[in-house]
Amino acid sequence: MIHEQLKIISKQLIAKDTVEMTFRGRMAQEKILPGQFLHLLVGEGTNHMLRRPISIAGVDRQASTITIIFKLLGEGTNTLAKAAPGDQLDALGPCGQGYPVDDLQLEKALLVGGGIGVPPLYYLAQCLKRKGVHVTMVAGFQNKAQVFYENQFRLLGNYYLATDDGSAGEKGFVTDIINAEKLDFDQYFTCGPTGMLKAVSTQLSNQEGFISIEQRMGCGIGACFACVVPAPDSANGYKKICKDGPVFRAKEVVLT
Amino acid sequence: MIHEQLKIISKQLIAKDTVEMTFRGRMAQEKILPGQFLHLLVGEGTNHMLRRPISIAGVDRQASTITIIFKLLGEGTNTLAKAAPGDQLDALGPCGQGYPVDDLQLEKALLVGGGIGVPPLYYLAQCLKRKGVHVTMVAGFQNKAQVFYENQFRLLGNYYLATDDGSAGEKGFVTDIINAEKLDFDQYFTCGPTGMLKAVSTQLSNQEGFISIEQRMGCGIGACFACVVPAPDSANGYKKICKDGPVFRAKEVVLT
Amino acid sequence: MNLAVQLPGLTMKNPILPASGCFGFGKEYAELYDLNLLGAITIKAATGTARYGNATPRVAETDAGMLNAIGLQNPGVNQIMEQELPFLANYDTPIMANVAGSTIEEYVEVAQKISRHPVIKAIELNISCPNVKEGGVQFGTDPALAQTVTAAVKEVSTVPVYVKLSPNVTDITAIASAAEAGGADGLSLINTLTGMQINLANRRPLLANKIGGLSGPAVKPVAIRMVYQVRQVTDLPIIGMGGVRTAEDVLEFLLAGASAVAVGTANFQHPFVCPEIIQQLPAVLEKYGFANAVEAIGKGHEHANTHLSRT
Amino acid sequence: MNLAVQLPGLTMKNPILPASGCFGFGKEYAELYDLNLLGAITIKAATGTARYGNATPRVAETDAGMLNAIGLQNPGVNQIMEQELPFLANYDTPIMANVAGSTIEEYVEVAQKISRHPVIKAIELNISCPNVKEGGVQFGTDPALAQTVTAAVKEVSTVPVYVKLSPNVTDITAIASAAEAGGADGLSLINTLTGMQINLANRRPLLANKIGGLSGPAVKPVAIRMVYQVRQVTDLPIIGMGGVRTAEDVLEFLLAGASAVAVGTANFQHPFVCPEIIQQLPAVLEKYGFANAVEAIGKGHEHANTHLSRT
Ligand SMILES: Cc1cc2nc3c(=O)[nH]c(=O)nc-3n(C[C@H](O)[C@H](O)[C@H](O)COP(=O)(O)OP(=O)(O)OC[C@H]3O[C@@H](n4cnc5c(N)ncnc54)[C@H](O)[C@@H]3O)c2cc1C
Ligand SMILES: Cc1cc2nc3c(=O)[nH]c(=O)nc-3n(C[C@H](O)[C@H](O)[C@H](O)COP(=O)(O)OP(=O)(O)OC[C@H]3O[C@@H](n4cnc5c(N)ncnc54)[C@H](O)[C@@H]3O)c2cc1C
Ligand SMILES: Cc1cc2nc3c(=O)[nH]c(=O)nc-3n(C[C@H](O)[C@H](O)[C@H](O)COP(=O)(O)O)c2cc1C
Ligand SMILES: Cc1cc2nc3c(=O)[nH]c(=O)nc-3n(C[C@H](O)[C@H](O)[C@H](O)COP(=O)(O)O)c2cc1C
Ligand code: FES
Ligand code: FES
Repeated sequence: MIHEQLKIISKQLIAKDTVEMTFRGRMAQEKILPGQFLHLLVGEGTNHMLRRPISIAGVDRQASTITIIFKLLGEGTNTLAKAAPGDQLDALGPCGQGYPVDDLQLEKALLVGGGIGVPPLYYLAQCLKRKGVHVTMVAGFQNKAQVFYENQFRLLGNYYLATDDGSAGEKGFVTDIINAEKLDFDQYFTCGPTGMLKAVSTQLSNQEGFISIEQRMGCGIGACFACVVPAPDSANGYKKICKDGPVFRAKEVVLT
Repeated sequence: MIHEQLKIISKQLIAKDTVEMTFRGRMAQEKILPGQFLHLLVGEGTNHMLRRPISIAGVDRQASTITIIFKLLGEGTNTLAKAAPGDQLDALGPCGQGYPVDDLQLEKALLVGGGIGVPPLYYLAQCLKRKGVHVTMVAGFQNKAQVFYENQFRLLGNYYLATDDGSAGEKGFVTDIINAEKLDFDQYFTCGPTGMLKAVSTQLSNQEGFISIEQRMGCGIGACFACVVPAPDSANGYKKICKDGPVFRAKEVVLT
Repeated sequence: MNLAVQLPGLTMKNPILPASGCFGFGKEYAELYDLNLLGAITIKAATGTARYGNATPRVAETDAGMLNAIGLQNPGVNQIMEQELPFLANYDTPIMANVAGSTIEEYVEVAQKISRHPVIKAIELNISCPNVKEGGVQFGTDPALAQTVTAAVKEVSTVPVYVKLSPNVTDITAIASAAEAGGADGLSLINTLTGMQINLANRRPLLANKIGGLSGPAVKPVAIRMVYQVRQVTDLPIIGMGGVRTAEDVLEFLLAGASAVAVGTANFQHPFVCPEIIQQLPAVLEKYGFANAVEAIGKGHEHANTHLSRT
Repeated sequence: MNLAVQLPGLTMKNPILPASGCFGFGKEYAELYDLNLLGAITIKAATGTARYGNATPRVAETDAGMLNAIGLQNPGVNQIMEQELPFLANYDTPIMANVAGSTIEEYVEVAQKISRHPVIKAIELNISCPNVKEGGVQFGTDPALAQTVTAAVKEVSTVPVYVKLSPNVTDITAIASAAEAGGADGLSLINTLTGMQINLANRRPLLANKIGGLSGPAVKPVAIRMVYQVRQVTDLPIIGMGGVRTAEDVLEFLLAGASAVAVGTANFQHPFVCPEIIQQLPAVLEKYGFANAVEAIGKGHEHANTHLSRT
């Protein structure tokens, strides 16, 4: 993990309230696993005492760029979105533990993402594909206006889309698609709202899988104990999401 | 007094840490007396809960512009200075009571300004000159680097300059110049740090004069009682600087 | 959307009122907008005789807040009644008089007089001003005294009495309960937290009074906590305040248990903040699922256990 | 410039130390910079046995501050001594152990054990954690209890004891004096102010624990006021904290009477804030006319009357 002023080189709205931002910086030369995140300083002065964690959605080592995708939710993300190409953002990263792509032994991967849980899975899909793994992506969004990266995912493997209101893809949840399509895979990888993570990991409880969890963070580096999650089989009984996660083996932690 | 988003049309550094900023807005069409001030919102969000009072240093009704000059002192003025032409500043103004130019009966005026007390006197000098009054300006600054508007004042009348270190004009204080030059005038008008106001009004205690006072302000409109100054002969025993001032007859208030 | 709320003495078109000391006696803001837009108005503290208040500087800016040490400057109750209140009779917005004093007798005198003025619809008993040596803060930190002064004022007041609580106490609920025992018709909280800023250049406290009262968004979490805690120990209506500057902040106070919400410091940053909040409140209430203002009051407690950590 | 300050047990190269709970046991920040740069380090609270702490969410952002309700999560004193302290032995920076408990016995047990570890140079007795039902906050709000627990810990500790005071009290000087009477070697203030944030969307307090501790720049004026007041009633050295994020803030605390200054929340905003402050401190001290750090301590009192308004 390093601390760097990342220079914004592009910014665009890719779906309703959804911003894709690309930075240039030497951080792109670090070893970065999908699922790892940036911990971003917001604004100036004392308005925002806490950084914002945003997953890394893409890395281009050659161009030395890192891409993130974030949803405009509150004051922090709205302030981030005001920064323009040429501006610098103060970032800590890559933070936490990502999906252990190098160590994985598998042929077919199922990726299940909901909303702002989709971005890290795009970088994961790229890494898996590079490894020769066959990727199936199931993406869930609230509605059509929220959908992003459909084409990008389709280039990497199978792609299924669900929206809550049926305005794009199937009407329903990602779990409905997994059910209906009887998807075949060795391991699954999921990221999204806690409700979805619970549903997916329950549905797939017989399979090996990884989940990525969100929690409100203080330090983002493991020092403040803000972001713990119960991990009954671990030495201490808990894991820190910012440092030991956000990616965990599905059975390692207890979603609350 | 009105509330307006004033559009910045120019900004320049005119001396060390001293910014001249010109706005366009309909406020310029209001009746504005020299000595009145703008109460300016600083920054966004909750970083600055208090506005900053800055004197009006010039008005051009035809061009519909208002000019201010301010010194970079702390966070507020530094944030103000970051705004660029095209940006808008949230202003209340014109606030308070200025020098009663219209009602004055005089032929020769002595203006005595120190540091950031100089700007309102420039607008005053213009108004007086327009009225046919002969203007003598005595300006005091810390040192040469701080001096501004020397040429502008010279175009309006006599001009004397003092600096604390003698790096421009005479070495010493404005009171030394008043002493040495035996300046002849009907009324005096002074604005600057409290120490200077005290020295000048003591030195000229036999003459009629007006002073303009600074004080830390809350509301800037007379509602919060933050900015009172004792005025023993008044009905309540005090005046509010933001509303009854900042300009007072020299003998009306007690400088503390 | 119906924003009206009804509190003892105060029939309010909407739950928004300026906080005492931040709005003078209304005249200055009346030049900016129509005071009839407001739900109510709290006027500056009145004492028995005129007070000059503290030396200047009296205010300082802090991160997301400010300090003030005005020191209860006011022209005294008689002059307020003669010179300031007649102007407010031009509006149909209910006026709440903030009453301060150094002794029980002074509180009683002021309350007795001012409550009889026809524009005054309620009294806010200020037992919490931190900025004067004898300004009543001891009444706000000692439950027994709080009860005594409340009872004494209740006895003479012809209008409902809201007791304004100081946050500078170990247990806010004890003072709230004492005020209730004294017969308060409502509670008003919070007044300012005591704080200080030191001027690095001259090495002394920046305020002439040294200590001042901290207000503004910085204190909002403390205010929300206290309104929430007080809501759990009494059914008295609460006027909540501390750091409000948006319609969202107002909703947060309503959820915490306030029936009306006062706006202080934010008036200085944005002089039109009260009418702007009133304008935005319907959309915010609707966004979060409320059909009117009354519905939101106390709704932050429905998921709560009754047991709270003692703090 | 000489930044060194000398406090009981703590020989500090400079007056800056991270505040307890904001720096873990040092390991994470050690990956970012050399801990030898720091004047001292306060480690996370230790209790008798491991505690899991509160449910999540445990933090929330507020204007110029944050709320936390970690709830004293820690692996227990034995494991801290075995697993965490050896790493800190690699540095020549003095370590202060923050000691918490639910009972006097627990405080005594933890202090007795941890004070005997060679890296521990002082104890910070945490009688002020607002975030646990039985976390010792009653010891921090009742002067008699404060004195008792201080005396009990002093009896067993082999290193100097700093008592960490809660700001959630009516009279901070009473608790400070009680700690002094109990034999404290120094005082540490302030801990967090209790506060709450309500989540508008789900209508419940955002923190799982409902109430949390407010920290960050928002509380600095309260902290400065308390350090200043406590400085006037005792000669014990004070470790000041609350909202520090710049070298100017550090000077403000020194002027108020602190001999060393702790930095908490600001570490989250700027992980390098401590070494950056240390780097900037000489220029700031010089700008305001000081030749070293010690000279500035308490200098905000020289112009002050001795009489302060009671608050
Ligand atoms: C490991 C991790 C990876 C993430 N990756 C992404 C991503 O790739 N794209 C994306 O859009 N969002 C992502 N999020 C969520 C993102 O951090 C929040 O949406 C964002 O912090 C909201 O900030 P705000 O100021 O706009 O909202 P506000 O609600 O105003 O924020 C207030 C506070 O709550 C915190 N907060 C609010 N929502 C969340 C949340 N869901 N998770 C953690 N903290 C929260 C904020 O950080 C801030 O401290 C991620 C979260 C985590 C923990
Ligand atoms: C009526 C009036 C007219 C003024 N006209 C001018 C002018 O034309 N040009 C100019 O450069 N300055 C002028 N000032 C002073 C100017 O307001 C301050 O320099 C400015 O507010 C400093 O803000 P800051 O945030 O940079 O400094 P900081 O010291 O960080 O400000 C902190 C707080 O103190 C207040 N403050 C600090 N110094 C002063 C001061 N001298 N007077 C009032 N409040 C102060 C600020 O408004 C703010 O609330 C005037 C002041 C008054 C009262
Ligand atoms: C300048 C100023 C003057 C105040 N004067 C009074 C007063 O006279 N009586 C009173 O009860 N409260 C007074 N207060 C406290 C406010 O009414 C309010 O309780 C407090 O400021 C918190 O609200 P806020 O954060 O919205 O300002 C004053 C506050 C300020 C900032
Ligand atoms: C996340 C967090 C955890 C904390 N944990 C502790 C703790 O374990 N023990 C303690 O005495 N204080 C604890 N504190 C309080 C800090 O040490 C400090 O007193 C307070 O935060 C004020 O300083 P600041 O404004 O610089 O953060 C904690 C504060 C925060 C923000
Ligand atoms: S955010 Fe601080 S430990 Fe995870
Ligand atoms: S600043 Fe409020 S009365 Fe003058």
